[in-house]
Amino acid sequence: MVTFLGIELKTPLVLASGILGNNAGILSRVHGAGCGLVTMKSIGPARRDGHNNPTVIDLGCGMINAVGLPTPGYNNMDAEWQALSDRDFPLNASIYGGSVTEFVEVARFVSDQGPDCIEINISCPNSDHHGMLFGVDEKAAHAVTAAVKRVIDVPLIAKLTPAAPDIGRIAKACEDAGADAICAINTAGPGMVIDIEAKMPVLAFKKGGLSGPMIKPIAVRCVYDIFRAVSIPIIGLGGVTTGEDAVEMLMAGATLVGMGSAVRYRGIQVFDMVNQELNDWLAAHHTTLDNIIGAAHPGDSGADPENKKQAGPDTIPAPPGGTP
Amino acid sequence: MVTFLGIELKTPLVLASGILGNNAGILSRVHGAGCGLVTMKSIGPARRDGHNNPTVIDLGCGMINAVGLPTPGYNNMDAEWQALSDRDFPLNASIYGGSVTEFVEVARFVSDQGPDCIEINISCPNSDHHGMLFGVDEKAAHAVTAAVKRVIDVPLIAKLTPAAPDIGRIAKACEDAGADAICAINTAGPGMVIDIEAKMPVLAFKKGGLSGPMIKPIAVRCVYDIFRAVSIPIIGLGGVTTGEDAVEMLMAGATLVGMGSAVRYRGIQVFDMVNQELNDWLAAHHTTLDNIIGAAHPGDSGADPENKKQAGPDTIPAPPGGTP
Amino acid sequence: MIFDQKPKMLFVAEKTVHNPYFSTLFFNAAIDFHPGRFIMVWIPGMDEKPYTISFHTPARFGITIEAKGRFSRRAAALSPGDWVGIRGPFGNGFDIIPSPDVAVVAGGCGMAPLAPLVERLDPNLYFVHGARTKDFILYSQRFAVKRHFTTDDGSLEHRGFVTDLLAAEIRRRKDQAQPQFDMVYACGPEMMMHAVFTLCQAHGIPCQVSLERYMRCGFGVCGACVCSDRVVCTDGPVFHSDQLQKMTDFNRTALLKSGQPVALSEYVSWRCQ
Amino acid sequence: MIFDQKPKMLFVAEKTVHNPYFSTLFFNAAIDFHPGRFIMVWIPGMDEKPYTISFHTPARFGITIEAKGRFSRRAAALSPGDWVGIRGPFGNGFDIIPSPDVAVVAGGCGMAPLAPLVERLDPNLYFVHGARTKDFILYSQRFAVKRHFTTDDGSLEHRGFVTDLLAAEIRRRKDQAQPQFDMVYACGPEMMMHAVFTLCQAHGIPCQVSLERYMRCGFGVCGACVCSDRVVCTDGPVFHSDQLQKMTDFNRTALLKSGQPVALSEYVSWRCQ
Ligand SMILES: Cc1cc2nc3c(=O)[nH]c(=O)nc-3n(C[C@H](O)[C@H](O)[C@H](O)COP(=O)(O)OP(=O)(O)OC[C@H]3O[C@@H](n4cnc5c(N)ncnc54)[C@H](O)[C@@H]3O)c2cc1C
Ligand SMILES: Cc1cc2nc3c(=O)[nH]c(=O)nc-3n(C[C@H](O)[C@H](O)[C@H](O)COP(=O)(O)OP(=O)(O)OC[C@H]3O[C@@H](n4cnc5c(N)ncnc54)[C@H](O)[C@@H]3O)c2cc1C
Ligand SMILES: Cc1cc2nc3c(=O)[nH]c(=O)nc-3n(C[C@H](O)[C@H](O)[C@H](O)COP(=O)(O)O)c2cc1C
Ligand SMILES: Cc1cc2nc3c(=O)[nH]c(=O)nc-3n(C[C@H](O)[C@H](O)[C@H](O)COP(=O)(O)O)c2cc1C
Ligand code: FES
Ligand code: FES
Repeated sequence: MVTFLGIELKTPLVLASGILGNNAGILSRVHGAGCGLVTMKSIGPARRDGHNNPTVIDLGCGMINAVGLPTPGYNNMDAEWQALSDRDFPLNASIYGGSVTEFVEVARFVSDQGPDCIEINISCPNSDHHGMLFGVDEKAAHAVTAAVKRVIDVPLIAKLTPAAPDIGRIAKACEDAGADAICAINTAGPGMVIDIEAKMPVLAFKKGGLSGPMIKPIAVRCVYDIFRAVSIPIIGLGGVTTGEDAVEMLMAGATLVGMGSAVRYRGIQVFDMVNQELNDWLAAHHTTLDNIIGAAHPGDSGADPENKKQAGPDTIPAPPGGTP
Repeated sequence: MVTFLGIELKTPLVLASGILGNNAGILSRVHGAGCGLVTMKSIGPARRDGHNNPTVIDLGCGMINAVGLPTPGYNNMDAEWQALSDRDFPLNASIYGGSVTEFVEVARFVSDQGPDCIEINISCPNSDHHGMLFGVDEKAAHAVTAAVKRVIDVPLIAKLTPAAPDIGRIAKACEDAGADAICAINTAGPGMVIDIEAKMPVLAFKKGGLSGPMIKPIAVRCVYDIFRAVSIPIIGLGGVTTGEDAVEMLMAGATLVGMGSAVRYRGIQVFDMVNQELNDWLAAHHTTLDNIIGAAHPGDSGADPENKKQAGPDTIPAPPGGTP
Repeated sequence: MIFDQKPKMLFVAEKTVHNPYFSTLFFNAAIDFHPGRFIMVWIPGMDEKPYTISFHTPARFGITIEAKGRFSRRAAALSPGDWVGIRGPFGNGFDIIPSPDVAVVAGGCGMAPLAPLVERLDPNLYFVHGARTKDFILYSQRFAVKRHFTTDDGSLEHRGFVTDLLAAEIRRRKDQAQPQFDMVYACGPEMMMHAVFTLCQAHGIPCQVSLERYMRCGFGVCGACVCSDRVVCTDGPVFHSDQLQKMTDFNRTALLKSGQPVALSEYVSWRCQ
Repeated sequence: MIFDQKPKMLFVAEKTVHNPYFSTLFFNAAIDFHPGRFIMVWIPGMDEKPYTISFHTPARFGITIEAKGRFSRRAAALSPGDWVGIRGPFGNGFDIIPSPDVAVVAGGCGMAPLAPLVERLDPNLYFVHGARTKDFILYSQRFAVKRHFTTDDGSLEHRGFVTDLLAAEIRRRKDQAQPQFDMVYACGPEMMMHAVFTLCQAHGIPCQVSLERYMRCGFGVCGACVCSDRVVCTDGPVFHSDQLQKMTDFNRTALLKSGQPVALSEYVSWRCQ
């Protein structure tokens, strides 16, 4: 059991938004497979089909996608909200908008549906600011966070993009605006894959975000930077597929660990597997989850170390004899 | 034979800066192994040791490095300049500085040593602007390019970082400031790899740039964006290891193709190998190098299509029967 | 060998035009085949859609396309020498039961995944194929085994539904104390598959059906294809009756491209009429 | 099994203190060994440096460290149970010539890469080991084969240089019309290796020596370790005389950490005196 923003989670693992989370049935199944907090596919202000295929392509050490934020629109999913109202699992509702007004409109409605928390996906283009992503600009990130915070009754998680020139400052802006937690990272890049026989980008949208193992170093760096900038908890996400990856994220400063693309590589049961691997690692190292959060930071790290559970330099004993 | 900025190159392949290029002997050997244009390790204003080890770590689908721009300093390498003056291969001298003044100082001296071209590595922190990279800011990129252009006698290549929010605009700023070509990309990220037993980032500098196969989608996207923004030629670089990767870069808009990390995966002979694979591909497709440059762009692409050799929609016949 | 990563461009090696509605495209490449698995077919510049592998030999495979919408009309109009991108195969495929007491029930171009299955089943199987008219019959020369036809207009054999024949055969076996079916395999319009499922459930016979949903990734990540708590591209497309029983979305709900859940009737008949 | 990607943390399983200058650390892990190959040893928070594998069995290997500088003193002071990060192995290693007519010439802790080589060579080899004094002799109990010693101060056997003995033995073979050496292997200070090389060249005998340069990546990318047109970490560290002949930097030039080329004398004696 882990407590996160007052929510009781059975494991410290989170389902990333946009992965499977398209209906109550699959969200429940992912929870049943060992995921503490499941996140819905990002919900937008109005029905949107997203891009034509190809939209998601595996590249071996990760994947590239340009799904294009398809959404029924928040007010077009009554049956789904109905089904979710009976749920027996913690739910994170991811939302997006093209402007602060749209974010507020969606957030207000979604908050009334009773999710356990709301995640704002501020990695989408901001129509108020010439299409720049909300998440690369401190002022825009602050504005949208503050505005959403004002209209919702549940904890607020700000999901950041690694495209930010200084992700720590964006996180701080969100914290200052009232965010209760940070989720990092959204996809990296963007990238492009050209098929040389077709002489064409493979994705219909041409460019797409990168996810999976190949972005893990970027995600770890972002979480590390954010941990030093804020004192709210972090959902560390990006390229995690194993218990050891989860430990790495936790040591970088994450409180919870998210997974998305990992479902491709190890199936839905990846949550149970990673949870088991994580627990085995903790047991073998005679330590606890709380003790390793932020353990890779030298000395006094985060902005407000009092608020964080961080391993002292000696709390992790040498690893057991298994490895050598 | 390829002509690039008036320089005759025996192949369209380029050695990336910072890979091996530490002395005349190895530069000559890399040229002998099939590399058309060899680039020196970036030369800075004053002797600098760079970071302690670990500085370069392989991650399987790429590598992470924080070498820390070690350099003897431009005025501390007389024997090297002497050895290079007798060379029988085209030489690209990469330089860096922490301010426009430093760039100019290094460029002026290096230009006198007679390289065939000079590449400015504007992916380093800009001390005039609070450590922001030169390459993420249009004004800074323009300023340094224009200043260097004024003091050198050889063609100028601006090497860009994928960290730029809009790399096409940076490229355009460099072109406007007089750059004769663009080289893209420098390392992506930055990333971080934490060793969970040591509870510490593996790199002594903690964060490092990503290179090799895992950044190829980012590099291809950058080259694609730059091709649409400028009409000067592009050295496409980042994750290329095979002839097919080279074709992909060319189709994205590169005129020459660079390789760095590939040396790790296929040895120095990777240049001969990729050149052979590229030629085989072109022959099998009854086409030429010139014909495939920018071929992945729909219709009229680059800013000034007249200046570019670009495949018309019909110039590439269907691939040969080999594949299916 | 083609893989489930980025598409591999293959040219159409051969094409069979079965009738104005159905065509089969053949590709010369090895693929890791099992009856019921599917591939994603990319027409560059247009779109990418899932198609069942309907023919397979070690160095060649084929897909059978019903020309009905924008994409499938274009795909069916491809000629030998034209290029498409293929990735796959994806999905689980059918569980093959080595028994003479199995039935195969095909509706329209639901025949596509079932045809290579039939070729691997016991030749004494019971095989029904329903179609709108005799002009919609697929693979008329393909099978060595006996096939019973039903048509909507009676233009070939029985006029009516495939389930009419299946129900009759189940009853006959019961009445004559012959061994009952060990498995019924069905593919066709979801309403038809549901009717088969209901019939089988009533008689305690297990069945397997192949579902269809809008797909993006094909490998269980994007969630476009979910049906209740099942992921059609990786848990399916073939589902056993014990799973179908728990899938309340079966024959009821499907997600549009936007992710919006709608009644199956609104989701329309994608592939089969 | 350890790999040449990111470091793998291993604890020191056992430690042998040979004398105040030399210690060997043992690790219980499998490694893809060939005499002359090396690993990168990371002391977290400090630095990472290359060390030759000086002991090897299927499930264990060891490195022998001469405590001389900041890093090597700290490494040599590690105790069983302490952790270091290891990646590798890197480099080519020695070509093993199965002949009794080979010589091995070790200077100081240049013995480290040569010791496992000696164990794989013909026991009738000719083996010289030079050291400052008898206290600097490494592995006094290790070898079944005869070893000739030279010391700077005459505290053990011959007073003088290893090349004195090697030259005498080459001459003796010539004079007595015995088979000449098919190969001479040497490791030690670069000046010593150069003397061996020059001697061998004069007699038309091939030799192999193991070079040292400042290293970063260990896998042929960063260029820190270049010596003329050779990449010491991947082309070497072992070089044949026909290559050495063309390497004008051999015994002359090396790059500092900054990349600045300096005279070898300025580059100092890294590993061996
Ligand atoms: C696992 C699997 C295997 C398949 N195998 C085959 C096969 O072997 N042969 C075959 O012919 N087909 C097969 N299909 C169906 C195929 O993928 C296409 O859906 C079919 O060819 C129709 O595509 P289209 O673009 O031509 O039709 P469309 O133009 O897309 O329209 C066809 C019908 O579907 C409706 N429709 C289109 N898009 C949507 C949407 N987003 N939401 C709801 N309804 C929509 C349209 O209204 C129309 O009535 C398979 C599908 C799946 C999932
Ligand atoms: C392939 C290879 C195998 C090796 N195997 C062994 C082995 O088996 N055993 C062993 O003991 N050592 C070995 N070494 C040497 C080892 O890597 C270290 O260099 C050695 O231990 C000294 O390191 P240190 O940090 O203690 O010394 P330092 O403190 O670095 O100094 C040692 C000497 O080197 C000089 N020096 C230090 N840094 C630089 C620099 N950047 N440029 C120029 N000079 C410098 C110093 O001035 C000093 O005189 C090997 C080296 C290589 C390349
Ligand atoms: C197919 C796909 C769709 C995604 N859709 C969303 C989305 O709707 N909202 C969102 O915030 N992130 C979305 N993401 C990003 C993921 O939530 C996650 O941040 C990213 O994939 C990195 O995690 P991973 O490496 O574990 O996949 C999507 C990722 C993928 C691969
Ligand atoms: C070890 C290492 C050192 C590098 N040093 C430099 C450098 O000094 N100057 C520079 O412009 N780029 C440097 N780079 C970046 C490369 O030139 C190149 O842009 C990048 O590695 C992407 O290409 P690749 O994927 O082919 O390696 C370095 C890269 C590596 C891996
Ligand atoms: S198509 Fe993406 S999960 Fe099934
Ligand atoms: S140590 Fe990097 S090339 Fe040799």
